[in-house]
Amino acid sequence: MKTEVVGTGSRGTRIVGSIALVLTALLLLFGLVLSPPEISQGDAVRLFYIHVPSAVVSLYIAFGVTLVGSVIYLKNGSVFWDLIAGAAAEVGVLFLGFALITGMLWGRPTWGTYWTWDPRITSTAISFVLFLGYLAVRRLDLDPVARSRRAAVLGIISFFNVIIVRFSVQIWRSLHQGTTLNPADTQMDNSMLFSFFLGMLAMVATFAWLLMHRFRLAWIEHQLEEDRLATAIAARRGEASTFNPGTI
Amino acid sequence: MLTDARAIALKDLRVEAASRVLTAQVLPFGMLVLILFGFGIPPDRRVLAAEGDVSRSVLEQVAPGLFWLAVLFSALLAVNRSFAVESVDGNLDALKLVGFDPAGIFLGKAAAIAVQLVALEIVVGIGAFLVYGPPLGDVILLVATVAATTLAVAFAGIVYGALGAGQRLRDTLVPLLLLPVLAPVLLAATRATESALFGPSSSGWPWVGFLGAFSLLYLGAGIVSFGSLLEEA
Amino acid sequence: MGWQYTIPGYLIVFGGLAIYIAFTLRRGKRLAEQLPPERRRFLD
Amino acid sequence: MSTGPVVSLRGAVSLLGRFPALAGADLDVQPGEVVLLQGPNGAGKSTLLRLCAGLAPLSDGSATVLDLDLASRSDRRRVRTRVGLLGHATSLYDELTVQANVEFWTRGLVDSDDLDAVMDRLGVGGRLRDVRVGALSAGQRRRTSLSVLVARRPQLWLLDEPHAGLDAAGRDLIDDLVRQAADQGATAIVASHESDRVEGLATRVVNVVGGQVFDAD
Repeated sequence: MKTEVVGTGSRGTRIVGSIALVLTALLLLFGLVLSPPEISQGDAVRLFYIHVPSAVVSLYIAFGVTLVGSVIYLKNGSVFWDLIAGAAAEVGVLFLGFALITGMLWGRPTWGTYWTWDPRITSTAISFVLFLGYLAVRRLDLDPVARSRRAAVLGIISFFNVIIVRFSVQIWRSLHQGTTLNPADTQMDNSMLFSFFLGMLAMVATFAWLLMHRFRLAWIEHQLEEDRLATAIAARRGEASTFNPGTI
Repeated sequence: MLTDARAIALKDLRVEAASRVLTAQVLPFGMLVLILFGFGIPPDRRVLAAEGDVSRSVLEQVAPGLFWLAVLFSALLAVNRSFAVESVDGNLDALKLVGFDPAGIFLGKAAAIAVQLVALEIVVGIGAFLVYGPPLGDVILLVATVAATTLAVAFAGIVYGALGAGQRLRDTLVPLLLLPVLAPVLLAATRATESALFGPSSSGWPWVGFLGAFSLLYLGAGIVSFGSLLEEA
Repeated sequence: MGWQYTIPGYLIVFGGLAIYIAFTLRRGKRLAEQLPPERRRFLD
Repeated sequence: MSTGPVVSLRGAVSLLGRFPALAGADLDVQPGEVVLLQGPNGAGKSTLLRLCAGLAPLSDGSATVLDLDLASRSDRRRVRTRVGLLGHATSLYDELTVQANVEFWTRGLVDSDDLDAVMDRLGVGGRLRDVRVGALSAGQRRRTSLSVLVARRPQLWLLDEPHAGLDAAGRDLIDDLVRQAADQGATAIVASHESDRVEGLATRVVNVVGGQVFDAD
């Protein structure tokens, strides 16, 4: 098959990318134009169509991929899965950032404040920092194998930390009665549900597309690092040719 | 494994006893944090307690949270110290060379940290009672909370301390990694302590259970992963 | 009601995505040029 | 016991961070040999010793030590307990006494009479036992560290500049210890700038340059 390769793109990414683009256009059309405002939240409900999907994609899909990649890497040392885990975490952190911002923007008109101690928002914020830490460990200046192994251990623990944080905050807030408007109570008609559904699909497709590109970027970086290493080894070996035993 | 753990724990405690970093630096730090909270939160302002008919000073009401925050920050210092001791003179390598079981190293270091934390909690706790003046309700619940939280902080702290071991960035990396992990612990410990002080006890015990489960989880994680973490340190 | 929060929200998300995409693609392109074509093969 | 080489490196690469400290080293060491590593600073001698101790990573190539494969995690762990490495660091706790340090590092695996004899021989017995390591001189620290190594009776001695920081008596002592260990069937690799001194001791001299090993002529 003839596949023109430019940068990190390929036929595969272009197909996924086109799907993501079409879905996103549809989301904008339905989410911002064709669906009506909600009775109590007004037009702020439209934030929902991107807020919930980006949180779900990040917490469950992206960090789930990081978990799986880390486990496989620890099992068989495959660079592929190590890079997948790292790429998914980075895109996941980006999406989680979006979820945080849209959540706060949604809270202002609905709850009257940017920040409430809502279990979802609170645990999302902490998970965000958890995975920032994971990304920091991936950038440590260690020998590559050591770094990847540490990152893999951390990737696995971090996934469970997200669950623990979520769980603890959930019980905490459920003890306090009257946590204002529950997002699940939102009154949605069919066009709103459809917009929400579109938001899910668009975010999943965008995530898949970004994951492919981000992984390939990491793969190229890995290849270049190997080249650099080969050069460094050659240079190191070259030191021997200028060596004169008399100078010790 | 347990023999190794014992040797490591005793060694760590003897090093601490000799260097007095805990008593000379970490404890005063914890007390200082307690006092400083009084500067940040107006000590004279009073609030109506959740029970309704009592009013307390704000500081008294939030004393459990402040106490655990002070302990948490001090624990960061202790964790850092636990691994600094091993990095000064290449001792981390030597621990591997003489064949200590990684799980034993984990347990020993965690035990040593736990002992230091208990000492810290007793002193800072007495300080908190004196400075913030909350009532003492259910002592058994309070002791159980302290015990479960200590284990949770010790196990998680040592796992994350090892992640940063031998790194130039350790001092900043470990707090960044550890604090969000310990956020649920802080939450649970604070709620349980609130129940122990102001009542009712029944709402505190589930949080103690949560802390216990958290400790067990990190105990398992540490035993399983410590080999990998130390291996290429 | 609520547009003043909805619009910035959408702008931040899709603007942020665009910036991240642009950054990733450009970096990918630049680095890929340093690799011979036969080693640019991925697992698809 | 196998009679194969104690150390066998083939194209061994070892990375320090991203730097190839060893860049394709080949080396065979037979049982009972005392090999002297010569070479300029930064040539990779220390990394070579750390690789043989199972501490520095084997990033490429192959390496076996005492018939154990350094590429395997479990084998590497076994190698570590069978070799004795005296590196630049002395790996002692300043806050603990000499006696407490030596006991901790020998893990109660050494008979206490043996241990006493070794410590006396290395000059850290007697009243020095109860002195905190932080109060020792550099030479005394090294002697303490060395007594741990000697007491553990390693099959392979890896000594990195063992004479540094020692007085004349200490240097002679090191030579005696290595000679005695070799007589008892142990093998030793010694990195040293004091080639005159070690050449008398060594059965073979190799040059380490640019992360590789060359036979000295």
